[in-house]
Amino acid sequence: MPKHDTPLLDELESGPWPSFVTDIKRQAEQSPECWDILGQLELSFVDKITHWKHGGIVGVFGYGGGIVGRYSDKPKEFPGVAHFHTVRLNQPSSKFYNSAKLRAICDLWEKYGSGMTNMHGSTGDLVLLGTTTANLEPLFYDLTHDLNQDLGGSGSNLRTPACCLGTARCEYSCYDTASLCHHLTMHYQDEIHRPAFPYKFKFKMSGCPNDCVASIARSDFSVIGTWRDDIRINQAEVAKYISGENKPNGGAKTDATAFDMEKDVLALCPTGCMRMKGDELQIDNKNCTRCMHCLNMMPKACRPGLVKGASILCGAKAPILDGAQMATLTIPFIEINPDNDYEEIIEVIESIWDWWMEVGKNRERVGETIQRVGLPTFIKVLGLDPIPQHVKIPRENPYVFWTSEEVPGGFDRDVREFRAKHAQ
Amino acid sequence: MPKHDTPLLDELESGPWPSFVTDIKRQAEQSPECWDILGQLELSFVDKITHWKHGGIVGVFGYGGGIVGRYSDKPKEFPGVAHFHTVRLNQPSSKFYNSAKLRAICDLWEKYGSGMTNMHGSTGDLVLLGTTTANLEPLFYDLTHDLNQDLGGSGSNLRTPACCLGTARCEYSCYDTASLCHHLTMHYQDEIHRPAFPYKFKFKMSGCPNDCVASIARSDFSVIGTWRDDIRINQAEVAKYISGENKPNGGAKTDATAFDMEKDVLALCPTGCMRMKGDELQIDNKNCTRCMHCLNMMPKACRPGLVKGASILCGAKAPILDGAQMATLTIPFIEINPDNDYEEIIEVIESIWDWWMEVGKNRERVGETIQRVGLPTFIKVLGLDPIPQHVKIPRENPYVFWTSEEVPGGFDRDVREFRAKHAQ
Amino acid sequence: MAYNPDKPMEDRITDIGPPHFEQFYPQVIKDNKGKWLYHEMIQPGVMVHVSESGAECYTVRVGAARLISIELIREMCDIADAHADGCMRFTTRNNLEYMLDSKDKVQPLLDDLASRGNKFPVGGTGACISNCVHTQGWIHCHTPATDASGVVKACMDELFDYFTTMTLPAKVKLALACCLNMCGAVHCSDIAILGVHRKPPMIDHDAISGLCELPLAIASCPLGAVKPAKATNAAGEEIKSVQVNADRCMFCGNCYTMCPAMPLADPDGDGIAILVGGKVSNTRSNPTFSKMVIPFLPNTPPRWPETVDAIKNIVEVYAKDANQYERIGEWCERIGWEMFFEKTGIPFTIKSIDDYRLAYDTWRTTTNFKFTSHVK
Amino acid sequence: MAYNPDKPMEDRITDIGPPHFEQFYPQVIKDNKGKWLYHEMIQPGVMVHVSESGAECYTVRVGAARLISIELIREMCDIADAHADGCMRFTTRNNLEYMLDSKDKVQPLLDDLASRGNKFPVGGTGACISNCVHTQGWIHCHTPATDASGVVKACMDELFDYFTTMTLPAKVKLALACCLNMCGAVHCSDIAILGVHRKPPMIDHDAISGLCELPLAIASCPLGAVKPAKATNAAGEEIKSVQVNADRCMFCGNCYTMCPAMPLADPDGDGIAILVGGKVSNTRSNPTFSKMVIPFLPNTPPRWPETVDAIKNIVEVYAKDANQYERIGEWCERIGWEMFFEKTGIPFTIKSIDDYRLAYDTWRTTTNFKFTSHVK
Ligand code: SRM
Ligand code: SRM
Ligand code: SRM
Ligand code: SRM
Ligand code: SF4
Ligand code: SF4
Ligand code: SF4
Ligand code: SF4
Ligand code: SF4
Ligand code: SF4
Ligand code: SF4
Ligand code: SF4
Repeated sequence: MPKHDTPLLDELESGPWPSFVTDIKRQAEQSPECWDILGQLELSFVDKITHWKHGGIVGVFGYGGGIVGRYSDKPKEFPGVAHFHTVRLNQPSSKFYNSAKLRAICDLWEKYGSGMTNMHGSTGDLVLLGTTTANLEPLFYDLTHDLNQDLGGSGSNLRTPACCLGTARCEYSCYDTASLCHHLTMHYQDEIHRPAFPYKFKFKMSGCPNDCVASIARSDFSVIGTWRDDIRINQAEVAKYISGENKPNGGAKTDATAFDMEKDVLALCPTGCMRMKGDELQIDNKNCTRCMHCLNMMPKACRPGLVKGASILCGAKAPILDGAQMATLTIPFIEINPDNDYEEIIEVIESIWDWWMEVGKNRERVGETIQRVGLPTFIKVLGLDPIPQHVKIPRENPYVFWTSEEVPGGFDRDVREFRAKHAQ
Repeated sequence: MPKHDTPLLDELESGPWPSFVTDIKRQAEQSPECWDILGQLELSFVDKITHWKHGGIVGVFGYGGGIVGRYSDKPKEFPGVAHFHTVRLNQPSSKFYNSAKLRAICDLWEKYGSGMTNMHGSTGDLVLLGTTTANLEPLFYDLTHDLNQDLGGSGSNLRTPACCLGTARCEYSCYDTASLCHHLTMHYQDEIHRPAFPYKFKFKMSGCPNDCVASIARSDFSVIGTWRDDIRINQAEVAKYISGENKPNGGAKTDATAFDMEKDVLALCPTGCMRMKGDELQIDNKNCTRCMHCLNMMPKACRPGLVKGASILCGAKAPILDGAQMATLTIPFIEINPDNDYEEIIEVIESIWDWWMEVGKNRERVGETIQRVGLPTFIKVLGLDPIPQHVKIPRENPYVFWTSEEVPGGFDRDVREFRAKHAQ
Repeated sequence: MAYNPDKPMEDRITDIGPPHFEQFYPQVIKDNKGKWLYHEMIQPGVMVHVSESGAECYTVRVGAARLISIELIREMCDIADAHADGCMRFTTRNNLEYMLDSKDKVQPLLDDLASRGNKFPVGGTGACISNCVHTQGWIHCHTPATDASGVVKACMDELFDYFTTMTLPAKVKLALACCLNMCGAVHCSDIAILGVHRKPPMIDHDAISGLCELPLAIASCPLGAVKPAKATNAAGEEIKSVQVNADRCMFCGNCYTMCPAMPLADPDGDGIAILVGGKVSNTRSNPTFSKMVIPFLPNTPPRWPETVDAIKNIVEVYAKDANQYERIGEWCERIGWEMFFEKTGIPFTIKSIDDYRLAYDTWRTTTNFKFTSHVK
Repeated sequence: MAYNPDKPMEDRITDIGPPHFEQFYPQVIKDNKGKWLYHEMIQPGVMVHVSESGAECYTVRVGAARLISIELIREMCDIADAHADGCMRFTTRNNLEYMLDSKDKVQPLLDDLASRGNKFPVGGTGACISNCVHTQGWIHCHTPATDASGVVKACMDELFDYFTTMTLPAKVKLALACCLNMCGAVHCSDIAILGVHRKPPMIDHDAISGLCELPLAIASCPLGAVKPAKATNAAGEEIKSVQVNADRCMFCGNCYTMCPAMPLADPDGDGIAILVGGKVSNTRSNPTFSKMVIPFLPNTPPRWPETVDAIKNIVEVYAKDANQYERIGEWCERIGWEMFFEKTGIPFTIKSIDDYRLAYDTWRTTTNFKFTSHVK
């Protein structure tokens, strides 16, 4: 039976959307500390303020991440959450599970924690919400021995990589995001568990420019699938879209008006590189930016090309401190090659890290470092050729840096020689 | 006969474009110092560098502007240009002249100067190029007494205002640019002649958004004509454009392909607010941004509305120092009213000046000041309501300033009270 | 064999990483990975992917609160065992997905889910409002300016019909972050709910000495509002501390992140800002950040009516006015932001005018604007 | 009565401003001001404006060097007297315009102009390259990095046919500024020719003491490259002076503007940068700045062949590739800047990547790009 009155929270038990309050109450029958979760949360609802103390550093031996320490600022009133640390379990790529695995995790968490979770955290981890410092080592022991899995990242280290479904269940995917994600996660276990960076660093992989894992907005290193040859068009299916036999946009809009090739596709193609010649759909592929719109509108008729790979974009982050940054296109096209263990990708990652660990300031995301030193420097650091694809537009200001070597005669001049020719 | 050999310059006497070299030589027959202009310029062509010293402060008594001092760094070789000051004559609005006036100016300049001019300077002045310090006062005397006209601006003052043709010879003009330009020039003679500003300040007036005097790019205070009711459409003329009887774009393109209403007009309307209903041209005026395209394409068929006025934009400037700035829309619509001596405009100008003269740093253009203090502050200073028209987009960062008054309870809080509720 | 506190290092296992994903693939996924030809939505929340092999994978998407109990997860497992060979996955928006290898299995699963009250709503596909990405809020974090789960529950209850239907012009991505750290990465959402502080940090001179490295606290402020200062603590000792220039503070909370003795949360100061028009996909238009259209709404638990109404209004106006397949941001760009404010009736405030870095790029430097009621 | 040096203030007249424009209006302008209905180009350089009253004003536009002699002005006056009731005007691009009240007067004027050699080319209207706005250069200024009149003459000779015809996709506005001060306001031109320095200033320790206020010189540098320093002058005295950190200098010349003892002009260092795609009009698209596509071309008097060729190439590719009524900048935006470099064959260099303030906004933050030869 409830330990605290929660009139405000109780109001969140009604309504069609699943109620976390009802759920916590249900869990409380098993894990009494949940009553204190509700109690403290109710207090926050009354006070309109959090009742958690500023995080404390806790963890498991030898790891610098994976646990987020948390203590109540009302431990007496809510002893069940006096300690309420978070445990981040590194999720399987694309978050596939089976019931056996999830049940094992549930049992583990029933034994050592509050029984409450986040499925999943924003970075991608399976988040176990609320345990004590004393429970951390035993939990970790069972986790690694019995469930044989591991913690995810937190702190100034490589954060748990995440990816979209990719080829597993998506026709658009230009590479196997899950395999790359898993490989990098395994390859960089040390970087995930032991902070050695100026600040956090995040990998995210999407199989195509739809970017279903939002990598371009929130990863320091974003790998987005693309192709460099021609979109594969199935003209027979094109005809079926026109005839109305095929549902536009994969039927994603039940009230869509009858498919109108001109209005719904051609006019919305950002480059205007599509046209109908009679009833043949033609795409001027060299002017296509692979924005996905036509593929999205006509999944049966348009497919990515066959020469597949990915674009690498760097430096996305949230606003703290200089304002949010979108990831910047760094390598327009790179092969994704499992056969050589993704050598090309690894190479890029490590040249970025080597440089960033050297020049990055404390708590400076790589995107901020790039902003500070300038994109040209970053491009040089990576040994890339500067190309127009790196920018939306060429510079508008005339403030170009030149080196002494670049200028005939160099920088050193004798002002007196100059004065000899030019009276002051 | 030539005083110096000018083999390099001589090469610029050929070719279809009028040759300033030939012209200077012609003038030299009358004004021998012109030989030294050629001589020194030839030397610059050889040396690939200017031979003018850093400007010196010269002027006429009581004025802080209108003259730009200039001295040769090779006075012995080129005594004729040892002094070579510029005199800026304030041009008549829209640069209309008659032969009597120009001849008088020519005579004046034959008497006191090199005989070379710039018709006109980039700001708009009639520029007399090259005279001596000794000549300045006599020239000014004759200028004011005999030609009864005056100098223009230079230095940290109001610069010579300039305008497009306006209603004088343009069907698009939404107000009489020349009259406003002349009025402000007369009204602010003191500000033009006596530097009292942190830096230069420029007025430019265009009669419509085509902005033929490039005011939005290069004036601190830009007045651009516009209208707020509906575009006047002459359907009969529309039909003639469609039939090909009327030349598209006023015949500005001799090889234009046959007029295509859809392609040449509707599709290029940035707001997509135009459509043909049968053979009637319809404009959804509330979605029109008055970009001028349809008027430009069909001058006979589309005219500005009848409720005319202007937009005021502030702060344009060249790149030095923080990069170029385009003028920012400050007052979307203001009446242009000669009957009350443009009271509304004057009021805006002076509230800008009062503020800028107080907070502007030395050599800080008003646009730079606005950047430094922020657009919101500038809007408040002018007592304007902030409106979405002031921005392209609302802020993307979450960094909002609030004042203690705006927040219930204000900023002052007792941390110990806080701690009583929240254990450290 | 279990953990032995006396021998913590005994046969310790580390760096083994996550379980390999493949073992969790449903058979139909294993067999057809990389062979998918196309997909189609059968009904809201149900879609089929068809493989070159002709095989079909029916996905049923179920909304979840994200903050869920192991009891609920166990129930999810029961359902998986009963209908989906024990397999399931979670989406990047925290929805649950069951994948079935034949159409016949769909209806029984739907019936089962429906039979379990409001725990397993089916939807979140296509032109809908899918699950609201969110963060911790008062349930676990130390810096929130609002709650997460509570606000999200209130919003999703009100927007529920948009979750279970596919009739919006396009996808609408909702996200909440309870402070400016933006863990929800809300900065590129169609509609972002952002917890914001509005009072400068207090300085706890009694605690600061042990707790904070003053130089870090001072350096943490992007606007240099934190300065060194002497102060007297409860014990009456004069100590090295800091002071905050309130006029320069824009309440980002970074100083508190670095220094626990500088709390800024406040019942009246804190609340919610609404940002709109962001997108992540490269589809048609480039990814864009969300723009702040409502700088502040109060924290009004348990159901945050002001926030819910504001969002509902935006969604409804968008649904009525936008072209089909047009995201909210694309709609705003097309009609112009002045029209967004006009049509939604949201009052435009000076707080929506950028005055941070790069601000100049957001000013309107053209005569091209529309006459709305804002222009007097 | 003339100026009396002994009594400089005697009946001094000041602040009378410019002559009133109206007195110079041709009659047809006086009569029809504000009544104009429409205009039409009759032929390149000749247009008619038609008034509500039915009156017509025929304008003949004549190219001019801008740097012109009073002898030439007098000749312009003769022509005005002979054909245009003595009236004329100058355009904002420094062309001369005669306005006639009847069509019959056009041909005689054209014949007269043609009879005077290459002094009075008719053109500069419509879809053409009109006169090149420019500045002083070596003819009068102290800070130029290139000449003005010479470069312009070389370019206009080569582009002359575009001045006398109207067959470009749209107007192409050419401008030259001989240094970064950009007096020509070239920063929003379709094609901008910009004089650029590439060597840091020298410090003339022999002259600096009298000449410069050191604090102003130091403050003048936007990048803080100018620092106080001690130095020894020719007289062997140790003086307060400045030094320049060459690595931080981007050659803007602002320090020289403030301090004559810091010259930076240099025969090999100076030259020309080409910027393209700017526009001022609000027509269709918003006003935009020009973008730097060629960071440097050498000063090669008297005819600057590298510069002339570069411009001609851009114009020709644009003329072939752009849609009609599309300005250069609109064309670049539509095809994408990578395509601009591809089609023009201009090598893309790292100098075209912004690394000044607000630079981030110019980076490509999307996967939307075109595969050109640049992508290996
Ligand atoms: C748990 C989680 C939110 C959630 O409910 O899902 C989270 C929670 C916290 N984040 Fe976060 N972040 C979480 C994903 C993110 C994301 C989204 C992402 O990773 O895709 C972002 C935005 C993307 C990015 O990295 O820029 C994010 C941007 C931040 C920031 C700002 C970093 C920046 O450079 O802008 C901070 C501040 C900091 O690092 O001190 C932060 C800090 C924090 C801290 C540690 C609070 C703090 O100030 O130290 C939070 C601990 C809360 C708690 O007590 O549980 N968190 N954080 C997410 C991690 C779960 C997981 O591992 O899956
Ligand atoms: C004569 C003229 C160029 C021309 O050949 O037409 C000119 C010439 C000079 N300008 Fe200018 N500017 C001239 C129009 C402009 C314009 C265009 C305009 O006014 O529309 C601009 C760009 C618009 C603007 O104001 O931003 C312009 C932006 C500058 C700047 C940069 C100012 C800035 O805030 O960015 C400087 C540097 C300075 O003020 O120290 C400058 C400085 C100069 C100086 C005084 C050189 C100096 O460093 O002190 C030049 C004297 C040259 C000489 O010896 O004759 N000049 N100057 C133009 C004035 C003639 C006239 O009165 O009609
Ligand atoms: C399951 C999931 C990937 C995953 O690994 O979990 C997924 C799956 C699909 N996405 Fe997505 N997207 C998923 C998150 C996203 C995200 C990220 C996010 O929501 O935070 C984005 C970027 C959001 C943005 O742009 O702001 C995203 C942008 C898209 C788009 C681009 C839509 C647009 O027009 O901008 C498409 C194409 C479309 O819908 O036409 C797409 C299309 C699809 C397709 C149709 C791909 C396919 O052929 O299977 C999948 C079903 C679509 C649907 O549910 O309507 N997916 N999709 C994610 C489901 C989240 C959820 O539970 O609601
Ligand atoms: C005479 C002049 C105004 C003056 O007071 O001197 C003028 C006169 C006209 N302009 Fe202009 N413009 C004049 C400089 C400008 C400028 C400023 C400049 O060139 O530095 C601009 C802005 C430049 C820019 O956008 O970068 C300018 C942008 C326009 C436009 C917009 C073109 C566009 O599509 O962007 C139009 C409309 C059109 O041409 O269709 C226009 C239209 C016109 C019309 C047709 C207006 C009319 O109905 O009479 C006039 C004849 C056009 C022609 O010559 O082709 N005028 N026009 C200027 C002639 C300069 C010259 O000698 O070449
Ligand atoms: S990002 Fe592309 S590949 Fe990945 S799930 Fe989304 S649509 Fe499929
Ligand atoms: S992918 Fe995008 S750019 Fe390419 S053809 Fe399709 S719609 Fe056009
Ligand atoms: S700006 Fe407008 S009104 Fe002025 S001349 Fe140009 S087109 Fe005519
Ligand atoms: S003026 Fe511009 S926006 Fe308005 S209708 Fe004409 S083309 Fe469209
Ligand atoms: S957004 Fe802020 S308050 Fe919410 S979880 Fe992240 S850090 Fe904590
Ligand atoms: S909240 Fe942010 S702006 Fe305010 S003092 Fe702290 S760090 Fe500075
Ligand atoms: S652009 Fe520079 S060099 Fe040319 S006139 Fe202006 S200030 Fe002098
Ligand atoms: S030229 Fe410009 S950047 Fe270089 S030192 Fe002088 S002021 Fe600084």
